[in-house]
Amino acid sequence: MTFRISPEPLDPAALAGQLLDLRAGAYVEFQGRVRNHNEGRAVNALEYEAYAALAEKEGARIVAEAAARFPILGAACVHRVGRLELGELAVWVGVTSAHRAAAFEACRAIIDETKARVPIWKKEHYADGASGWINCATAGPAAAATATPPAAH
Amino acid sequence: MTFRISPEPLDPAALAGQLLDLRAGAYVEFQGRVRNHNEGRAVNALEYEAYAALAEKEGARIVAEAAARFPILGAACVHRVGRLELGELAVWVGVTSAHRAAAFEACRAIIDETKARVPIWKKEHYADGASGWINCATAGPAAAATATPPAAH
Amino acid sequence: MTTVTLHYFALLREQRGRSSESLTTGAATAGELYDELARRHGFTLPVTHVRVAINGEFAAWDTTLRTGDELVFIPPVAGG
Amino acid sequence: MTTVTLHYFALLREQRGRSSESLTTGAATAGELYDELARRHGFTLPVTHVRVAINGEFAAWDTTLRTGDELVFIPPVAGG
Repeated sequence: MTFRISPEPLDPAALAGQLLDLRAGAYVEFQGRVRNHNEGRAVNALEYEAYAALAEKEGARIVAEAAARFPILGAACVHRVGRLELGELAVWVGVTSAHRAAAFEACRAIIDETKARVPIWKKEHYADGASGWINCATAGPAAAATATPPAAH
Repeated sequence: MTFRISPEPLDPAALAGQLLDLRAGAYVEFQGRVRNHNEGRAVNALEYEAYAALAEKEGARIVAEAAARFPILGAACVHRVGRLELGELAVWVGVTSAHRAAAFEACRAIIDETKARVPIWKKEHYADGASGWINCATAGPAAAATATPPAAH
Repeated sequence: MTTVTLHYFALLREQRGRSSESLTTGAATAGELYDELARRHGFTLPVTHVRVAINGEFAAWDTTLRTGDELVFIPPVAGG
Repeated sequence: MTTVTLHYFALLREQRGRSSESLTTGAATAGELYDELARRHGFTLPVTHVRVAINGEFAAWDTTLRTGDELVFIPPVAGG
């Protein structure tokens, strides 16, 4: 039951291997990768930044909550920080359980709570040269960088 | 969008690699592995047998149904046949999508439907030397082999 | 009389003692053929627990048999 | 007056122009300190969109500041 922030690229096969358990009939994995678009804009790269000490503390709580709520055998989550190129792995969650329902539900809960609660921030770099911190648009001057452009016409 | 029966061991990293897609922000994977117990009995090994031609036809329909029902980008399922030892990978499902909800739901639907509809059979070999085809217990003489033993006392 | 080919899997393969056979039967439908073979070979699965595939597709038990048909009786599945 | 250490992340780090600083303030609570710094540095995030951590744990905005506290203002998170 672990949660970790990693400045190094993630290796999903090695991460999954750490959860192998002969009692486990089911393994569910989630990968969040850098996709080439967001809300209609072409994305070139992402930058993730974390308040690592608190992120690992809050992440460990999230994994422990999932283990208390669902009958799982093991669970882990690792979130990458730094600059990521298109297609790179940003976050990985793996869960093992005897039966599949618990692994699916716990994996989903861990990624949902991680996105909602863990102090990690994402800056998108767009193909048009602009960039912006996601969820940080306001009515102030910083809003311009993250606003969705009007429909093409 | 594929479904395949494989007499060869499955390589999850290679299978996942075939689904990489720069449009995909989310990837969800399910692995079903041979666990060391079932309904209280110690299991030594499993044997899977498939009516391969119809299994691949029905499996392809299941994957296509998931693609019609959920906004996913790619999906694949491979089921192993033959004798499997403890911990070996019996079934693998991978799904990519732009956003995570669709990948989770489609992955779950594919494994649920595969277990319910695809003509594949499983024989468990128990530590006590007995063996039995799962779901084939009846009131007839074959029942003895698959019946759950009474609680230990 | 019609002559059909049968393939057996899993428990039915073991109870029949072989993987396939060709046979000539007076059974008019797939369901009648299962009943005939269940009696002859002591199949323990009631017909309500079994499905049938004819020529590579799931079919209804009341499908009329035709010479050359390939039949598979499908015990309860248990993939995954 | 209390002397506290601040660490900045993401948008607030960019708007402040640095990652951390030590400062002496007359603000009595974490919330008063955010208001003071928002005015001084032009932070665009309203306090309702920000959380605060004190000494490595999430804390309430009305927490009284004490000399030696380490504060982090937490912009809306966006992991995954």
